[in-house]
Amino acid sequence: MTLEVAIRHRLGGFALDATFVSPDSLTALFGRSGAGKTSLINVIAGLIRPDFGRIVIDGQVLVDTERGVDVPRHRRRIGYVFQEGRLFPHLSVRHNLGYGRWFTPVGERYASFDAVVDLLGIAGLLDRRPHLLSGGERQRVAIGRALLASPKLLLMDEPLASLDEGRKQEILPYIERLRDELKLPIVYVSHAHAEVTRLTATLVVLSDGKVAAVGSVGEVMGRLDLFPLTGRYEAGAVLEARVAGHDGAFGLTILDSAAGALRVPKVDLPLGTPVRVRIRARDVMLATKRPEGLSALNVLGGRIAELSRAEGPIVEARLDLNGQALLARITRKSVSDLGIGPGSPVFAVIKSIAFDHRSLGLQSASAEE
Amino acid sequence: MTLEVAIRHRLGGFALDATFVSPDSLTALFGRSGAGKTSLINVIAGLIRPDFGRIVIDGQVLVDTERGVDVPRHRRRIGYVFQEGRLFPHLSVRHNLGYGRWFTPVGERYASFDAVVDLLGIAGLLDRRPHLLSGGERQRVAIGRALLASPKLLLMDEPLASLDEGRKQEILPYIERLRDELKLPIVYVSHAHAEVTRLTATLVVLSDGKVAAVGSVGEVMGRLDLFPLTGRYEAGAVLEARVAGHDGAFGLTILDSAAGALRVPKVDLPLGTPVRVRIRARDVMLATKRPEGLSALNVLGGRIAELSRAEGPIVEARLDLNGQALLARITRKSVSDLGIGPGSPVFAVIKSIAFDHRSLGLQSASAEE
Amino acid sequence: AHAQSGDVVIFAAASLKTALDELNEVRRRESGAAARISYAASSALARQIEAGAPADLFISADLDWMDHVERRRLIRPGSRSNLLGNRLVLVGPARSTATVAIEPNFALAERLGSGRLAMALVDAVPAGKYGKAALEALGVWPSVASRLVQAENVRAALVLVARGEAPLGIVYRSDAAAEPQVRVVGTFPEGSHPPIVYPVAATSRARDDATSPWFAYLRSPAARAVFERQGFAVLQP
Amino acid sequence: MIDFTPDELSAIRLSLRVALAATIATLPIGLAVALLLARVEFWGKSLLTVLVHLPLVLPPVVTGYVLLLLFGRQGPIGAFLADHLGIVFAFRWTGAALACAVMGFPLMVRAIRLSIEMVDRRLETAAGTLGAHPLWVFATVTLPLILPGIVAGMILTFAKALGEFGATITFVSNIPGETQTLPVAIYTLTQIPGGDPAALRLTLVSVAISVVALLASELVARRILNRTVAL
Amino acid sequence: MIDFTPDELSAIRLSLRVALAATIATLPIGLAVALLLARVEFWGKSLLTVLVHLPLVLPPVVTGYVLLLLFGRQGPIGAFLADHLGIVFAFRWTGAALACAVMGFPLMVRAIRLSIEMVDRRLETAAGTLGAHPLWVFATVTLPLILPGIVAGMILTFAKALGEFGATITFVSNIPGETQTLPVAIYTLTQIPGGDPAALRLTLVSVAISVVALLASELVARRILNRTVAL
Ligand SMILES: Nc1ncnc2c1ncn2[C@@H]1O[C@H](COP(=O)(O)OP(=O)(O)OP(=O)(O)O)[C@@H](O)[C@H]1O
Ligand SMILES: Nc1ncnc2c1ncn2[C@@H]1O[C@H](COP(=O)(O)OP(=O)(O)OP(=O)(O)O)[C@@H](O)[C@H]1O
Ligand SMILES: [Mg+2]
Ligand SMILES: [Mg+2]
Repeated sequence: MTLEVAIRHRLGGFALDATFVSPDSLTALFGRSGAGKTSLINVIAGLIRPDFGRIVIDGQVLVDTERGVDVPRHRRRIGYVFQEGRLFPHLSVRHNLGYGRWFTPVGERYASFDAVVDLLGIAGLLDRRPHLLSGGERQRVAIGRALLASPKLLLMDEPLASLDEGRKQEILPYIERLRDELKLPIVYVSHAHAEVTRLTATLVVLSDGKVAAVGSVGEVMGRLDLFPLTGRYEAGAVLEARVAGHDGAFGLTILDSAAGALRVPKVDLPLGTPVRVRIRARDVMLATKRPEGLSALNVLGGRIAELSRAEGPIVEARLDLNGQALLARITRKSVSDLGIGPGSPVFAVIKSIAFDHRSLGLQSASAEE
Repeated sequence: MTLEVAIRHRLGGFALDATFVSPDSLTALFGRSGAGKTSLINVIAGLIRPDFGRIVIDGQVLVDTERGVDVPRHRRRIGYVFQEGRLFPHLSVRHNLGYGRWFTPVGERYASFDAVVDLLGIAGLLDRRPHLLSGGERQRVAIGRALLASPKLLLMDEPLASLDEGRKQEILPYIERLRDELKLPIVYVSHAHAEVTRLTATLVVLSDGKVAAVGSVGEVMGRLDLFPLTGRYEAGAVLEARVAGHDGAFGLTILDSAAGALRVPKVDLPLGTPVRVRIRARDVMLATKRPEGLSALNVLGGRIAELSRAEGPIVEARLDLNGQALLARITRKSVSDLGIGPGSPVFAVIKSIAFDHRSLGLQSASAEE
Repeated sequence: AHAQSGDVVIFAAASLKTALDELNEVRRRESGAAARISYAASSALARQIEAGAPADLFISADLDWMDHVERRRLIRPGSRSNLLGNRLVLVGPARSTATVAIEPNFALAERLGSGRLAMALVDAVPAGKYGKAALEALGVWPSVASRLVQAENVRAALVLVARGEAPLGIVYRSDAAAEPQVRVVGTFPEGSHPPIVYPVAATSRARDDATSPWFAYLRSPAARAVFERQGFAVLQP
Repeated sequence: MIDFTPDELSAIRLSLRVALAATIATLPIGLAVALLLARVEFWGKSLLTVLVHLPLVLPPVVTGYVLLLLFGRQGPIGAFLADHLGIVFAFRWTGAALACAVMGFPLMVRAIRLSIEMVDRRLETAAGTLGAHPLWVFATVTLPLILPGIVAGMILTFAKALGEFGATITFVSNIPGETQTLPVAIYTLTQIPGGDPAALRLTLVSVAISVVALLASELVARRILNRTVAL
Repeated sequence: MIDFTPDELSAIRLSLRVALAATIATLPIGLAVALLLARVEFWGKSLLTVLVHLPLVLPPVVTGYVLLLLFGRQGPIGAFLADHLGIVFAFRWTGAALACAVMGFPLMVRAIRLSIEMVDRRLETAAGTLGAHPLWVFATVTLPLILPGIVAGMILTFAKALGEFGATITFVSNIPGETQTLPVAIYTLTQIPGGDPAALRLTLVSVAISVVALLASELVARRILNRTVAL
């Protein structure tokens, strides 16, 4: 499951020049408005033929300008959720949803109409024309239309942008399932840290048409130099862990990591399953001695590896917990009050509550790799 | 500064039946996809004439079906940021932006072209046609167009939905300034808790065309019964406080509240300015004794008023801190480990870092009320 | 169904419609062998014959177009003859009572006043050509040449007079006779213009047995009566 | 009920047949040419544009004459079609239909082209990504979206065919039952003294037919447009 | 360079003037009627639709005859206009322009109406919210968006006017220098044996004019459409 992109293309005054390899099934494109995310997706979809370069998905060459390969878009078997919907105005919602089905060989239809309609909560809209839908309804139908084409490649351009939290939490697991169970290559554009964090294996940060960074969410989001592009708010680190046990009484799951044991709200995975846990810097407190009588369940010992030099009230601390990196964001006053600096032994204090569904990037063992 | 809405309207199978009064300059509409937010805004804008009812803004009657009042939309002086952009395809960005200006009396033009263009970062796009813009660029131009009409009423339907964090953080303060300095009535639709929390004075929750709740963000978001509509993740409480001092050395501001002193990242407000501080339940830890050697700067003493009865691993605790309510979200295991229950004296531990720009609903004294 | 063999097709100038329709109807009743008659401008018909039209008989409104097809050997040699003659008249509105003596240098321009003289196209349509020749011969052409309205055909010229748009018009006697809203105020001397002749001929593709009954019929006394009632003169072959 | 003479009846029937045939026959070609002009850049595009508009620019008599020269029995195309395909236009109702089709062609092409140019092409690319071959995209997206233009083009061509006589009479003459359509019959009636009442009768018939056609087309158009009304 | 006779030159000049006048005069009325038909529901709408299409449905001779009856010196409208406003159509080039305008009217209205119906009305409401009075909305949003339709309507009317002769000659006859437009001159020539070469000359002139007009309109249309190309 790899996506290889190496293209150059000019659009008026804008130059797209992107080269990266994403080894994972899901690749998230991140970047500020106008960075070139949609343009890049359009190239993958075959809407733009790049001036130069190649795109290979899982060994299948979609475009190779040198060898003159250019698979026509209707043969790429993509499900493209456009940034602006693009529902067919002359078709009912039902027929919009069913459009891609016509062109999918019966044996390759993995998406079930009823299941998708149910998932998206659009059963009541099937006989309406798109122009009578609300913004979010339209977006859901657009997602459904792309899914029901049973694509071999899913391109999603801010698919959840105008949906409420509830809807997002219903749809995200489905996308995860496509990724994990069907190993569907997915390219996902989003501005929402929470979504990217949750979904992504590989994050590609675009800036002004160029690739500013490629890597796992943890790596990229944790890079202090990328804050202008990724945003400081959601910075954090990723811990590799394994399911070590379940605490049925309190509904908790215990994870084992190099840094120590973590208690998180229960996840339904068999013992031994590897998981990635993203811990936001803002959710980590530091203590100079092991705190007592505190509701935070997770206390991990280690030392400070690095403190960011900051002018403002806030400082990022990179911790070394038994070789595992963790980011903590604290005030400069706390650094001074606690008298800590690089090398100081500290305890990282993390509430279990911080590990909600948003930060647990769960992956079944088979998807892991 | 009040917005009075009392309307009934049918749209096909959908019935909008909304009655509420918002005493604040900014009213946020919140609700799941298809709840009727856009429809309601359309009624306010004069795009839909309601079957029955009235809409009054600041004493000015826009619609009153009983008295036959229906101010034509071009005389309502609104700036409507549509959910779907609606830029004029035949005009350059510059002329799109300038469109509303033509119709604004010179003396009433408060929005400066250069300032708005700068704010939105669209200076490089002025001579392009809308169809050559990226999704986010289009959205920014749409915001600019609405602002540059120097409206007397701003309607924003998910205006920041497809913008990156950076852009949002640039634009939100401007909207706040319009609200505070010009006392511009604003109706703001958003699915993002962060935005709503930050901006709003009055939150109106719509559900299936009806008003499910009206009140301050703190009240409404804290209501456990509204979790299905508002989402549990962002639940929290609002503290009324006053700027008590500034700690220049560490870049902190000290706020005084009934519950005690709070240290938050510096805010540029004069001493004595009343502010609202929203504290998310998930950012509050509980301790049975005052913690020491911990990076969290804010420790407030009080007692547990109520614990939610929950099946899952998570429990919400309502605290009474000197009469001031605060919500804390902790694991059931912590409740058991700490041996606390209703009436137990506890310390609420809050990182200063938790009070970022998102949770400080700052309001200058004059806007307060 | 297209023209079957045995079914005679006549191409005739449009102005003959009333008379020929009547004759055809009589013939259909009597012998059951009605012709199919296509009425159009002589020019169009001549060109169509040139292009192989399934016409058996051609009755042209002037000699020029008959000459045109004859030169191209499209009519059966010896079948051509002059069938009908007509007269040129000056018409005015029905309510006018005056008559005009049409003679050399007669005061046509004065009679028009500020109005115009309605004629068929003087260069293209036979009635117009004859009219122009007559006016030239009578010496009044220069005084009215700039005062003409040239209609597409005689009927249209007649309508202009009938509607009062033009005070006077030059048309065929056969047309004037059937229009109650106009009155003949004068008749042009026969010598003032080339003889008005409607020639008839069989096309070279026509079969003799199909056309000869029609030649005979067109020359029959019954036909003569019909033609004369319409204001035509029947010419001797 | 008005009593029609057999000739009138045959003219009415013929005119309907000719107008329908002209409209239906023009549609696919008009559609193709409109697509070509709206979507494809090619050498000689201006020439094609001019060619398409010629029947409008030329006096109908000239158009009819050109048709006669080309599609007559002796004409190059007419002879070829007659010899090889057995299709004869000369002095047949098919010729009348051809004349009407040619005269209506610019109207058909323009209307369709106009609506093709207003189609949101992003919908077509969307259909493409969903696996639809360009031909399918055309059939399932473009075609439905340009229906208003197609309806307009058809009604214009039909109306034109109901009124066309200059090219018709010049090309295929005025043979009752074969090429004498309503307008040709009307024209002939205006050529004879006393023909006006009969001409008026037929004119009213013509108008009545067009009323029916127009109302039907309006109904269709309304149904199509219903789907795009928005605030 | 071809040498034209004075008569030919005057026919060319006249035809240009008539076609331009017809096109320009039809535009505002055509626009208004198209708007009415596309946007307003009113009693008698079907009647208006039929009326608009009549010049297409009726043989041109009939249209010309009706014009003569109405706008002739003796006609009710013609007499009124002549007496009260001093506007005379009968036997004037203005009458030729009127005939061409009437004949081109259905084409103009259809083209504009088609594009009005395809306008995204949400853009108009957006302009309304920004303070634009409906008339301004029309001028600044609707009008620019329907420009392709207007251009198409104008070019169709212009082309039609270049070719129209049936209604023209019936209404205002054929007065050299006054009402003898190119098609009338061409028609006249086709009626004379041996007139073909001269007719061909004038036909080519007609075609040349239309080529220039078409190319110009294509340029304009291309500029307009450029702004809506998207992926
Ligand atoms: N004309 C109509 N006929 C039938 N249903 C309609 C019509 N217009 C709107 N609706 C329905 O009314 C509901 C409210 O629509 P509205 O656009 O106000 O939702 P919304 O709250 O803005 O949602 P979103 O967040 O998805 O934009 C939707 O379910 C929509 O399908
Ligand atoms: N044809 C064009 N001519 C000029 N500039 C163009 C053209 N097409 C795109 N651009 C510019 O290229 C840049 C990238 O556009 P793109 O749509 O890929 O951005 P994006 O990353 O998807 O942004 P957003 O998050 O706002 O949707 C934008 O600045 C856009 O204005
Ligand atoms: Mg984009
Ligand atoms: Mg909405």
